[in-house]
Amino acid sequence: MNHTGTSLKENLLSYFDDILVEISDEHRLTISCKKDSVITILSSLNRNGYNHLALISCVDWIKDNELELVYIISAYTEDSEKGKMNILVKTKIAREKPELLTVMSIYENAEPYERELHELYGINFKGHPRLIPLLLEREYEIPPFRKDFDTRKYVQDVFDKIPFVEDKKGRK
Amino acid sequence: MVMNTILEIIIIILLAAIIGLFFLGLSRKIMARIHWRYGPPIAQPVIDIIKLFNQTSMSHGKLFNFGIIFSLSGSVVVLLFLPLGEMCPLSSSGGLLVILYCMLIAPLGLALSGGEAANPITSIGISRKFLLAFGYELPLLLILLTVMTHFNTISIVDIVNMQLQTGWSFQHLPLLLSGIAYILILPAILDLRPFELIQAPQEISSGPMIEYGGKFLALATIQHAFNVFISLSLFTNLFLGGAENPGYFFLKMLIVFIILLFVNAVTPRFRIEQAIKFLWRWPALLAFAGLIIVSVTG
Amino acid sequence: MRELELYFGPQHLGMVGNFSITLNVEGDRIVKATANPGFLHRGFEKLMEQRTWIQNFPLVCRINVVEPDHMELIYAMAVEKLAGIEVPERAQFIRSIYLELARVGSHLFGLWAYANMLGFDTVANWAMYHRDLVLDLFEEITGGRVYHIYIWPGGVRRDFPKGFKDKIINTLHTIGSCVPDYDDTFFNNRIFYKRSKDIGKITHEEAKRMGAVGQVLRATGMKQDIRKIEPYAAYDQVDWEIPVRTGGDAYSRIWVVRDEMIESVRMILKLLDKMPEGEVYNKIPNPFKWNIPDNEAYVRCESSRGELGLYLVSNGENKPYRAHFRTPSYNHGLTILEKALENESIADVGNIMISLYITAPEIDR
Amino acid sequence: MISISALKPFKAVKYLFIKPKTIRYPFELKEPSMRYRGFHLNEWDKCTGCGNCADICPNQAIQMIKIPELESKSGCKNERPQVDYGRCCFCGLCIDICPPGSLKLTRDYFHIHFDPKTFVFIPKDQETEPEKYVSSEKYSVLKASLSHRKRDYDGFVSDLKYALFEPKRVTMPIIAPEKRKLSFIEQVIGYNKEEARKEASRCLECKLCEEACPAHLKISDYIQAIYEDKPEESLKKIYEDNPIPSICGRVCMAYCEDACSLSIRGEALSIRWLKRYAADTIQDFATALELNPGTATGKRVAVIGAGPGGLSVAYFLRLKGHNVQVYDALPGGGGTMRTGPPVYRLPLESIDKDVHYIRSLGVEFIFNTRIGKDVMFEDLLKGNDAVFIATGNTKSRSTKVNNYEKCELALEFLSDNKIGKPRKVGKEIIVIGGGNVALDVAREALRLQNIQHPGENAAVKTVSLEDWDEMPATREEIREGREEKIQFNPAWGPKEVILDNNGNVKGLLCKKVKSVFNGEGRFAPSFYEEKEMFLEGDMIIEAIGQVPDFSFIPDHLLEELEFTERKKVKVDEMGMTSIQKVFAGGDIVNVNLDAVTAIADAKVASEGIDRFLS
Amino acid sequence: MDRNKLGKWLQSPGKMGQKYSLHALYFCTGCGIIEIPPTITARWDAERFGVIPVATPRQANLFLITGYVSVKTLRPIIRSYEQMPEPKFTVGFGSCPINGGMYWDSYNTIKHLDKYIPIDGWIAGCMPRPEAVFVAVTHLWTLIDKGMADGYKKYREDYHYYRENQEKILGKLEWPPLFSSKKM
Repeated sequence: MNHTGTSLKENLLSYFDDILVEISDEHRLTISCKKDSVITILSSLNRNGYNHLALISCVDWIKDNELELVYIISAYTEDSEKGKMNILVKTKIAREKPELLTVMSIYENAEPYERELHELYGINFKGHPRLIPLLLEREYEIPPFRKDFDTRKYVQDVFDKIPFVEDKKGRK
Repeated sequence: MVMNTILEIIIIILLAAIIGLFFLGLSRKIMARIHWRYGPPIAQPVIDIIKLFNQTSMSHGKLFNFGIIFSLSGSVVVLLFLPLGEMCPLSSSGGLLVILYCMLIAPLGLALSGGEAANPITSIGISRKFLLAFGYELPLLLILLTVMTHFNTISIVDIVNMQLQTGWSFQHLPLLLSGIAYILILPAILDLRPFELIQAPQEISSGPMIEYGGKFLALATIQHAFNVFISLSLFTNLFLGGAENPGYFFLKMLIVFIILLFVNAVTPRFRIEQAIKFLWRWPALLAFAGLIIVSVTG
Repeated sequence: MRELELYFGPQHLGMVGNFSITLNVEGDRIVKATANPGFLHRGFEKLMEQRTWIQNFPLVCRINVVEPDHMELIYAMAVEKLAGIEVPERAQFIRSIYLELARVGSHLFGLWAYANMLGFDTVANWAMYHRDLVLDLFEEITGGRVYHIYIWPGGVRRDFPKGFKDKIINTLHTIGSCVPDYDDTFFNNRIFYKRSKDIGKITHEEAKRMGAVGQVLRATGMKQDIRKIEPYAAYDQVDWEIPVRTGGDAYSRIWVVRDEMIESVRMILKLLDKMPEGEVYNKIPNPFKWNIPDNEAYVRCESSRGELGLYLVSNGENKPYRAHFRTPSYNHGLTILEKALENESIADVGNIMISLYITAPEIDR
Repeated sequence: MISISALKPFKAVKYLFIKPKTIRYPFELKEPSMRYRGFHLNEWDKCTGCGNCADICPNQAIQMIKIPELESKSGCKNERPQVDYGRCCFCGLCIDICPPGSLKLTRDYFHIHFDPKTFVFIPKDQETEPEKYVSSEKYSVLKASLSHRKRDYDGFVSDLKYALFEPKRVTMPIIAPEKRKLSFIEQVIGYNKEEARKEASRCLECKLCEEACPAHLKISDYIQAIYEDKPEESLKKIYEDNPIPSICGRVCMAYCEDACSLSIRGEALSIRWLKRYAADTIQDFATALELNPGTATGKRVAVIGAGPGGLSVAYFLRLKGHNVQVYDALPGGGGTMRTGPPVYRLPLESIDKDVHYIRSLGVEFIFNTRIGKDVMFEDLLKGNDAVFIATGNTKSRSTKVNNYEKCELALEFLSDNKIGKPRKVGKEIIVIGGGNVALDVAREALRLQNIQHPGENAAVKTVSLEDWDEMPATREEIREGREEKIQFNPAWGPKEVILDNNGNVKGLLCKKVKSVFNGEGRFAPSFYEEKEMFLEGDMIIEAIGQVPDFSFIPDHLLEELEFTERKKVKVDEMGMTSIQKVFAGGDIVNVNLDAVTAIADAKVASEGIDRFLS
Repeated sequence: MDRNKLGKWLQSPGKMGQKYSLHALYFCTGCGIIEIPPTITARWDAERFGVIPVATPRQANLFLITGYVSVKTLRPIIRSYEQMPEPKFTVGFGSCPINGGMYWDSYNTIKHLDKYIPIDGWIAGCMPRPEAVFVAVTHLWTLIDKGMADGYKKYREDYHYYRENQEKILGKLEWPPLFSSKKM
């Protein structure tokens, strides 16, 4: 196992006690934490030089009734060992009225990601300056990326119901 | 006599339209060749115009219609003051000053009609057009002043005639400077790159033309063709000695135009403030130098 | 002066991709720019959850039409990682060559877009012509002009046809012989220089803060390239350089693109020399019975626009449970663009946007 | 490199004088590449209608459409793919999954039309639709569309090396011929778990096999269960239609494998061996299957013959709650399976395993009891609510050539070797016949030779009317026989058995076969009488076919029994013969003469009996 | 190609003008857009046939819908289509606007474009090659000659049906109806 990863793991574990750190092969470090400690962990990582937020993703674990947020962090560095590290910070929140603090204060480029997740998963990011629609125009009852949104059924109900103009003419 | 003049007027308008459209077609062809392609047939602008006249066109109000007519008639008037070989229907009256004055009508008309369309992009286009006109009018004025001072006349017919005796104006240093200055501002007048700022499809979606369609666009195209003809023939008349016959005259215009196309092919667009900076620096400086030399030696 | 609201796009000749920016302008100056994406949103990641692992292959490449190849690669890499599939050595070389060709094609497309934006039709035409030659090569290998669907887990879909090496070299020489023309006419053109210098300037610090990658980052002086950091395919088998500039403006970015293109061509020639013989494809499991064990993976590669990542989760079924693409244009087009446009002139909107190398489908997905 | 200049750009003007590089399309054509992924083409003769293309299409662009003109037969459905170019993305997944390789992409790609309905079409090939495919001289790009395409214009075609399926089967471990011919050890070792799962993973789930199987087993389901490592699940699926998996897993004729879409360009899925794997891995059927006899109905059914048909009927009826008695003359179950297939193919333990399970369900087996001798048929008829006859073909046929009485008969030979006392065999044995029974006899004789005359020169020769490609035995059997060095003499017919002075067999005189079948495809061999061949041998075994034995049925009832043209017992759709409450199945009814068809008959008959009884 | 036949020009200048001066408006609606630049630039050069891209719908008479149309794009498409002067022709590129294509189950793309605006021709392919675009242009010429490229007439005639469909997807449209409805 690589040195950067293990030392980072020790470092993290010495500061935070309610987190779970795993190092998988090929320089992927997974941190599972409570939703309240996300901000502190991220800012600590940022201070440690992991200053590139690559992605904020979300997984809908519908069976557990939870949404899992995944922050993927790496470093802007020319040091090859450190550059290889990708840190996945994970936290789970309830599916009903999901709320979380924005991380824009730490990573400025989180803005569009959080907007997107707000739109596609219905997560409310507290402190985000503009949670306005990003990609979609129509409004959906269930945010479309949640697992209980059935796109095939939606297509049948909406787009397939619209008649062809010729058919309509023929009918009238 | 009157009949004769009317005939001349008709001929010269037709000729200007044909030559102007030919130049537009030619420009597309030559540009295409430099792009490594074949390009459209030379008559493509004519085809376009035929099509445009067969389209429905959307008017945005009376001023919109009037503007384009106004602009077109402005160009027609200028045409009549320009000698084409021996022909010049209104040779007796006016002269360079009238031309200079009338040349302003065309952009004004477009501005009028564009303003009526009430599209924000049109207004950007028009403001660019005026700024650019502002940019090239100053050197143009200086150039014309130089020419007028040098030949001591404001009649363009006289200038052509004098050149026939003394040789092309290009042979005289002050006029050479003004000629170069004129060439430098010609792309701006003709809306060619690097001064193709008014239409700039990639920047402001055709600018003032954005709301033009159908016959309005056709008229605008014809106006543009007149514009090409006017600017080139003015240059030929002032600096290349005009010509006794239209054929020779046309050849001179062609050469100048092709040179302009080369510039058009190898340059990107300026930004508007860069364009004005350029116009007020080099052409204006040259023209001013020419004017000073003329006034000192003159 | 009156503040005007102006819509740039989606229908716009200077717009590459279906993208829209709302500009608040005062005269010619932009006060505030708001990117408005979503015109190409298809819900890709949702669609991927509905399709089996193999059925996703034709889908993923369509995320970014300008360079579908890196999308193929990253999905294949993620699936290989999750399912533990090995890739033969020759396939790794073929992948690298193919990806570098894709980079050349994509950069030529970018050059077209940039030249076209500046009204530089001549260079735009040339670049597009040369890109077409690259597409011909792709057609020869994969059977498709734009969507190749070539990189599969376990290798590539077909081997190179006979005599293909010479064809690649010929095409690259044809393009290479025109590099002086490009340089003279475009890159060293005085007006072009004036037009792009100090436009859309981003400092190194800003770039890092706003998640810049790829050319945008490299134009600010940082040597960062996933191909070097985490080498995949056969990038660790040959020597190559990361081109870097320090200006941080549109001019530097377009020069980085140019240098990268030339570096890619050099790399292809080196890779062709070293390419081993052998198999190119390890059979993947029967697509109808292909379940991938419960796992997750985050893989990255360097697309021609910067760091491309894929977060892929499997829950042991025959379909991905969640896929999320980290596309380089996302931050470039939403965060950086809005910042870079502030206080610029309207005439430079397209200029800046294209120099940031944004493609809309990548943002919308 | 950077050297900014205002004049250098003018160099570009030189291209004004250089010929443009444009392709003047459509006046100047450009051929797409050899691998281009254009429009579909489907070779109708090769296409099996398996529907894999429709299953793999990510866009549901392909639908399988029933073509009434086509005949649906084993291994070929009468369905063909229909492609919707309003959906297709030309990815070519359908090409790479197509098992017969009939689906191709051509280099055509023009279809421009104002009617979106024309974008849906059924791809055919130039043989089926010659008018739509024109030669390259007549082809015009401007007319090009789905109905004006170029001939011989294949683009992206299937390549086995890169196909999405695995054409090669997992090699079944088999004992080497040199070793196996020395004893009666079971030659096929059987898959272990990994091998079985790997083999099961090759299944494309097209279900052509299920249609080809006479008993319509749910093959793709039980193979899926094996793939998922749930052999119990798999066995349950098998037992829905087939109660003798241990037997069928070894000696089934495997019509399913002939129909398997993988078999067209590769090797068929080993469906039989996978069934065997399922049956063999599970030691205790009763706990795995959790089957119980149905609620008792109080009806009694007698089954004559404990072969595959009899066993199956007994099983199915027992599940429906009837009381079943099975009578058989042999000391154990299995019928022909018990006496026929040699031990190296079907050991007795496997038969007993299946029979034992059926017995555990409550079926009563009465062995060593011959109907007509120990129990009278009429008594059975009186004492039961229904009688099922599945006695099978128990008498061997003979060639009736000169001195035929000196020859041995196949069934007796096999039966004695398997459940009685092994025969003494000669050093040179001639087997007449080209069917599976003949090969069983030959290979068994070879083993006996190796046991009885170890180390000596011994040979087994076969003589068959049919030539190599017509021989009714399975390819596998022939291959294995040849591996064991059995000498084949195809296309020879027996003329006379030659005896030596002591009246012992000296050899067989053969004549060359002209043709086996007549113009109508009926069996009617003709010979070149003058072309003769003499085969030496000290033992001749005739294995040319078997006939049923109805001697147990009293004459007055036998007269009532109707037969078909091919001398089979005629049954109705319920499996009932012309005699009231007498049902029949198995070899006496069908022409296939194999276990799985007997099971199919039994299934029909059991449904029929059940309906008849209620 | 009958561009050089003077007789035809005199006979029906309108039709001939339409045919040989197709000014294309294209939206970057989908993937198909990637083949437009090659089509109009040096390799294939659509300008030989008078096909050039224009920047604004007012100047265009050929509308190229280059691929799938998302709900958000549909609005500007309708807007642009309505702004184009008549006669106008629309060509749909590739599978997606015909029957959904790749995105047949996406919640954000409309599947059948001809439910919302009339289409005069479809090009098969995903996406169509530049060659196919040229052949499509020649087909369009024939259609114009025969007077069959009459989508714009259909739109005029059945405007309220189209408008109804449009409003079902987009909600109330913010611009007034283009034509007053005749037979509602």
